[in-house]
Amino acid sequence: MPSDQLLEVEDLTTTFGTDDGTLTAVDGVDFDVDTGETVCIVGESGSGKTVATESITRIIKTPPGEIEGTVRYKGRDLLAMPESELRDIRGNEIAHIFQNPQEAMNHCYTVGWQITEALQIHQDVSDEEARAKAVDLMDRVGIANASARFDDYPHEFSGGQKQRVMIAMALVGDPDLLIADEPTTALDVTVQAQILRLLDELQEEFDMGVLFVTHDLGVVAEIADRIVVMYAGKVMERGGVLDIFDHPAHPYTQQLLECLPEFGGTTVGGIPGTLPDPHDPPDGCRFAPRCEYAEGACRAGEQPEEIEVSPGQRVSCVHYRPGMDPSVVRNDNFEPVGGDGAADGEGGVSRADD
Amino acid sequence: MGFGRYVTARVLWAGVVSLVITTITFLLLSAAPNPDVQQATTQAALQGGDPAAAAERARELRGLDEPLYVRYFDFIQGVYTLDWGWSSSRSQPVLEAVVGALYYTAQYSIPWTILTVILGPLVGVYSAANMYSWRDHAATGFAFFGYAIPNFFFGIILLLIFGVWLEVIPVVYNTDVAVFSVENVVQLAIPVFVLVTGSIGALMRVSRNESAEFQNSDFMKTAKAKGVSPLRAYAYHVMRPTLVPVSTTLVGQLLALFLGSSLLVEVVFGIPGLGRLTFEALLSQDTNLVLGTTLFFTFVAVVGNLIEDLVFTVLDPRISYDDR
Amino acid sequence: MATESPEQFDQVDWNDLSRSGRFDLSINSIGMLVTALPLALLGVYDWRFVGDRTATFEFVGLDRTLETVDFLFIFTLLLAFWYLVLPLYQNPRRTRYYWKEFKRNRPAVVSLGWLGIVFVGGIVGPLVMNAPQQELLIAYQPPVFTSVVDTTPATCVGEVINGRCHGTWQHPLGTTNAGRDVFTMIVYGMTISMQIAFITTTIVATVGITFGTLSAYAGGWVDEIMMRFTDIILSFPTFLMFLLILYIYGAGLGMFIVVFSLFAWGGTARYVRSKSLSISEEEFIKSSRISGASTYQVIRGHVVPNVASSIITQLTLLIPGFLLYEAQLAFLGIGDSTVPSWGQLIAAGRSDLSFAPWIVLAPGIVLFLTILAFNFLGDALLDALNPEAEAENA
Amino acid sequence: MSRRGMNDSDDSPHVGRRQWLSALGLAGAVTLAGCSGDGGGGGGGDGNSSNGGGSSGDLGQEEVYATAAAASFSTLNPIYNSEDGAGDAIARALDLGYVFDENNEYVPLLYDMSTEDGEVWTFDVREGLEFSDPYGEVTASDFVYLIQEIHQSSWASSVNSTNWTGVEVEETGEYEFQATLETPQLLWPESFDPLLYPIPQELLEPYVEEEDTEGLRQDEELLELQFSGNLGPYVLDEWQRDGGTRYSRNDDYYLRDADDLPDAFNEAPYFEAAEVQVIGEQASRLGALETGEVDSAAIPPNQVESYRNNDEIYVNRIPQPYNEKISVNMRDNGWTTGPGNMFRHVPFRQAMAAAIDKEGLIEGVFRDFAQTHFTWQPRFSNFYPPEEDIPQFGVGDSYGSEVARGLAEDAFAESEYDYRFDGETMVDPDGNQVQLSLYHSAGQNTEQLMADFIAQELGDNLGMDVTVEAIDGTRFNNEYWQQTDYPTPETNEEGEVTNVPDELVDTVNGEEVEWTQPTATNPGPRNVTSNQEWDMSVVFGLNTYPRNPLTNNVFFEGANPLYNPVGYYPGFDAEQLFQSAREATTQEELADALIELFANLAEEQPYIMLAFPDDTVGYREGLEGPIENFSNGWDLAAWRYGE
Repeated sequence: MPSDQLLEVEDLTTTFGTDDGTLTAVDGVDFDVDTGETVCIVGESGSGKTVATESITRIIKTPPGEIEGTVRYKGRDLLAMPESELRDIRGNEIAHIFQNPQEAMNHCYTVGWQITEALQIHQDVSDEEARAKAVDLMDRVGIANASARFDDYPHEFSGGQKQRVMIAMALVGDPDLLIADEPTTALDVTVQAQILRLLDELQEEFDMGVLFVTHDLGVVAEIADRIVVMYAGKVMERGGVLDIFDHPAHPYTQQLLECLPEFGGTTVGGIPGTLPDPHDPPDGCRFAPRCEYAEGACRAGEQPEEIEVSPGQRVSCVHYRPGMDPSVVRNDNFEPVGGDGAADGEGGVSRADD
Repeated sequence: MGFGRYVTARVLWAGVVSLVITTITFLLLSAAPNPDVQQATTQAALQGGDPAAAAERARELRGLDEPLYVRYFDFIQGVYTLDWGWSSSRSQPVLEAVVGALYYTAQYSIPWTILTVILGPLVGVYSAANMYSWRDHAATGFAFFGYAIPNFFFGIILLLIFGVWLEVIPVVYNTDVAVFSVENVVQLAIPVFVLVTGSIGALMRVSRNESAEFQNSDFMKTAKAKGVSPLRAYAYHVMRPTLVPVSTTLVGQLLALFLGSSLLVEVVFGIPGLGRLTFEALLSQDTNLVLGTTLFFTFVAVVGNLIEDLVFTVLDPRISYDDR
Repeated sequence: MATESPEQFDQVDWNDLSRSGRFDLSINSIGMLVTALPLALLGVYDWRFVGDRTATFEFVGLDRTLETVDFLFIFTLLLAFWYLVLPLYQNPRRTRYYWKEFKRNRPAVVSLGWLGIVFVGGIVGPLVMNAPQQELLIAYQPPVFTSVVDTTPATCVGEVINGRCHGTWQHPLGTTNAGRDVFTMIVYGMTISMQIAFITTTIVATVGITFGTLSAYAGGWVDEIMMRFTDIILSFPTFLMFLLILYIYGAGLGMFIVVFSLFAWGGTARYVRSKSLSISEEEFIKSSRISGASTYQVIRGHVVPNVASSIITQLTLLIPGFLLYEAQLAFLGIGDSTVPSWGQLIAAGRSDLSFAPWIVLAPGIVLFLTILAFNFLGDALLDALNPEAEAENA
Repeated sequence: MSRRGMNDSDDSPHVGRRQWLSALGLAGAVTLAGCSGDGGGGGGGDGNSSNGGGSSGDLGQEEVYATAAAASFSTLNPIYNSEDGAGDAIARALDLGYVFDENNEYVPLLYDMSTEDGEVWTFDVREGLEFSDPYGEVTASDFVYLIQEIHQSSWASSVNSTNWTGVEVEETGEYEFQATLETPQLLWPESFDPLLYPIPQELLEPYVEEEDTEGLRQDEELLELQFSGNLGPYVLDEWQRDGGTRYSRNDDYYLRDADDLPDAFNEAPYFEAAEVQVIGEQASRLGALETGEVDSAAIPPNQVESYRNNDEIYVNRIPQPYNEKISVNMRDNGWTTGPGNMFRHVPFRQAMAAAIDKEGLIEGVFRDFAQTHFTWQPRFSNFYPPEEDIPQFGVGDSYGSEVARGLAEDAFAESEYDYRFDGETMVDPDGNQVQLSLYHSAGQNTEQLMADFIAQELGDNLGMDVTVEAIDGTRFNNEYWQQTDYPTPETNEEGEVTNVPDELVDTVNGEEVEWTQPTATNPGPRNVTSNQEWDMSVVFGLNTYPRNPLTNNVFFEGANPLYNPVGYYPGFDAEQLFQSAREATTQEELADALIELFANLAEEQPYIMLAFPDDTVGYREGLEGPIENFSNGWDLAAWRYGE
């Protein structure tokens, strides 16, 4: 991979020491994010997405967590960096937005205090400047009467407003990379859309790279440039958003898409089965126990190597190995619904977006 | 309701509570026979006088012949005008006795309170930050030890060891030494230590458990993601919310100890403070002094609870004044 | 981890009760009634027909007098058996689950063991051991394995070697200034401690739960008044007031228990009220109301089980306070001297501390350990019965 | 009235000899807590601990004479003090009229007393006694004023008031006054009745005019002894309510110039300063003694042995007239176990006395530091009856189950109720075991030990079931021991009794006796009772007044003396014996009457008499002055450290 990427993650492995042994949450994951680009990490809850993103700036508590691999941000390895140096990057160059705005703010301080905190830690600004900038940002993220609300406490804001505040808090340091971890999950649908739109606008405005974590493919469809599909700590598939929505290669991705009502939603109950025990992952493909196409080869060895199935789209599935018949997987059960809602899909390559 | 109105309401309510408790005390005591009258009667009988008349005179002298409600109003008026009467067991005005005793009580209570307030949450948060390390276990062990060992028992054991066997602290509390002198520090060290161990345990536990919750909270993650240093994170993001539940425990703990165990500690160490004053007033049936000290402790309890409420409200912005 | 909600545990047995309605009683209630009835009869018999100082069981030849406190104690033991122990037996699966959770906390297991010893010692001890007798000639015997200058004991039971009197197994923890065996007195003190623990707990729980739920369900100004009353109770300087009562009217152990527990339920009531308020908002209560359940049944079936676990924890942590107060009063020399409590023993040995420290140390350490055990137990129950707290600590 | 103990709670004052009747009068206030703790009511620091190694200012170890008191003082007002401890504190700064030396000889301090016939007593006030400015010299008029306007007034309720009832006082010269008694008393000084503090007349006048009791009680000059002039060895500098008192040497002390006293007084006092430290905990007092913080303290008997081995401390054993006894309630609210109060039968009381092993008690509880108590006098008294004249219950042949049961059987025979022994057990007419309660003061270890011992002995030897109960002394006094709400006889304007209600009349030994002067401690015949019923008590010990045993008339002169809470009706003619003692004109006659009295009391056991505990006091090695005698401390001002 070229080293001029904004963020490059290579072979990221995060484990936790627990009473019941070592738990591997993220197991050798690679991905990268470029400036101005939105990369989505998709997967079920518990698939290691959040841990992966939080490992980037080492927000994960270590111990019990242990992070290995390489995370290069603008060419510098974050994982090898001393904590103090990393602190200058956190909140300043790389900002985070978390899933639950309710809990992510300290209830004891005013939102203004919390927004300016990052600024005052990283930059030598006076109280007035900080306040002015924060009020500007609050205004920008859509909080009415921002200068008055600067001194309000989090509990005086609604959920959507809190997330806006969180965004303001993230942006206050003019970050180059924004890591948004399910920022809309806890919000209701209309607010979700507003927040997504806001993020979209802001990305352009601030020219940031955005790493977006979600389990909601609907959201992905709206904002993603590229997608990384994770399952049980491993990457199953990656590629451009169009490629993956048009022709998902991995059975897991297919099943995820099937859950979307826009795609016909046949498996309403979700994917049958549960995630494997992270203490003791199965041999072979992590998804094999739940995969309807699994065969002997799927259940042996390591997770299959990634295989390029189309330009930029790579999949980790034995069925795409040379000599295997990918059509077993790429069967016609999958019938993505087109933008107009018509179900034609021979070969299933219609566009969901654009 | 604004903060001002809330405070006013709380203060008024505190006044009501103190009045109720004062009234109960008054009723309890007025139901008991008055030792002064009994004494006068006996005296008169021995002198060959008329005991009934003597009793009548004694009652008159003390205003006991008046109807209960008149006495009650006089009493309440006395309470609030600080006219608390004459202590017959000490031959001095009650207020003077209380203030005098307070002087000694304050000498150990102030360092004790300060140490508890500072050390309790600090050690608790530290313990939580190093959860399950040997430091945490040591702190937890200490907390449980201090919490469980009866203060008076601990006191006499320490007095035995350091006073009698090792002779490093004086066995007899010396009231003559200056407040800020090495001697005073030496003689107060053990009582303060005993009280601190007693009060700090609960605080440490609460601080530890509460801050454990907060240090794993999402907002701590937010803070970390903002690039906040661990020290600052603990100081601002963990300590502050921890102080909310801790403040409740703190006032409760200090009050409970102040109203209960400090009496024992004063008895054990011979400190002529409020606890011993009360106890001796009870022993010698010095009605006025009993009332006076009870009033004082009631006042402390009520004010303590008031402070607890107010501090709680101030510390936790989520509490709205209307709810309480 | 806590995949089974502990609340279910409580719910099941309480639901059994509430479902069965008021007249169709569960086996627990029947058992309670059947056992409490003879006790009540015996109480009435003792009160009405037996002379003040005649032993209650004289009619069967037993020379043992039951005091009011004893009756209360037995009653609370019955309560505990039918509503705490029996349900555990009736639901072995849940019990096993609880035990598994609980077992993880080692100090708590040790604590439970210690409290078990105190409990059994308190119940059985006085039945199998003679009350300690004053024997002035063997005063101040040192504990076994220790020795004192032989001028300390009046006469030495053990060996005198080099002018030092050595302890013997006859008096493993030595004897008091009255020549009473310290070990026996500690065993007798266990009864008192257990009586205090059980009776106060029952009173606090009963008053607190009743008051809290009533307040929550009455609402409005009744609620307001009740909660203000609770405020007063909470700021009441109980220890001081008890001293006052003691001095004016005199008081024994029974009075102690009553006064202290009647001023200790404030916290419980507040907690129950807030919990009931939040529960009453929950759907299942609404639905059970719609389906015609009475307020009583709602409280009985939903509120009580939901607060039960927290209350058990709270009560466990209250008990050491009571034990401590008793000891403090005894230490001040104004406790109930007719009961052989640990505090009384500490008080008795106080002035001899410098030359016969075991008289104070032995009961003091036992008291300390018991308070410690209750604290550990409370802490463990907090974890075991509250999955959230458990999750936090994991 | 004293109960001495070896634990720290015996801090309460016991009454010194000086003020015997005040003690009586205030039995409430004094015996209340019922104990005394310290050692002795002698004239000084005896019972308390004395401290040569004090800590006053820059003064050296041996320049401060300090004693430790077990309890703080209620008042230092000499008119109202009834506590022994405070009496000691006052005595540092203010001498009383006279003392008795180690030979029981009268030693005049402020005044000498003389009489021809025991009826008219002449007081010669020493010249050169000075109050502080502005009160001038102490003259006879000061004493006469004090007696007439304070002690004999109806309003002041001074503690000494009873001492002067019926005494006519007249000023006969500047330094001389006379007192005329109603009945002659040869041993009047020995009764301590005529003991006075010097108080300036001018100080008292405003209060007398206003009849202002409270004002007098609270007067600061009295409370702080500001008028003491040259009247005491030290001058009171400060009274810290909890810490005690502090004095500095009085260079003008009048006894330095007295030529009728031992030479030792010429330089007295020998210390630059004095202190009375209040140290509540006994363990702390002993600790202070051990660590040298103080160097004298009362030592509990069970520790005397260990202190005897200490080179820096010597232990004195001082016999005392304060007794340990069981009070048995012969009133209607006593003997709660059944009908027919057995305590009223002499043989039954004898049985109880015989059932208790006095020597065992003394050995076990008092570690041999006590004397057996058979009659109402200690053995060192001049009026102690010959041994062969009195029964000695509870020792030798007169101790044991058999003797006790025999006596009890006699009592059962006297009783109209069918009490009997059922095997080992004493049972009531219904066949239930006799069950009684025995009260002792809460927190008093010695008393508790004694009570347990008694309960055990009565159980073993008489088959009674005795429950030992602790009670607060004050509460016991108010609710059990005394009755302040009693019937009173009608009086006319002159105060003469015109009609005695029936409740106050009872037949005693076939004669009708009227309680014309009921008191709280003898509120009437046996049907007049205290509020709470009780059987037996060891809460209060009493003084036996060995110097002037006539004083014991308050206990035993008939059925209606001042102090008879237990409702004892003498079975012999006690009034006559007291009368002949009073009328005695020679020591022989006096002794004869008293010895007969005490022989009778030994027989009757009005209280079940047990023991006279000794005071055991540890002093710092080198202190000269302490003696092993009841008079210990009379010359306290002359105590000093030898070279």
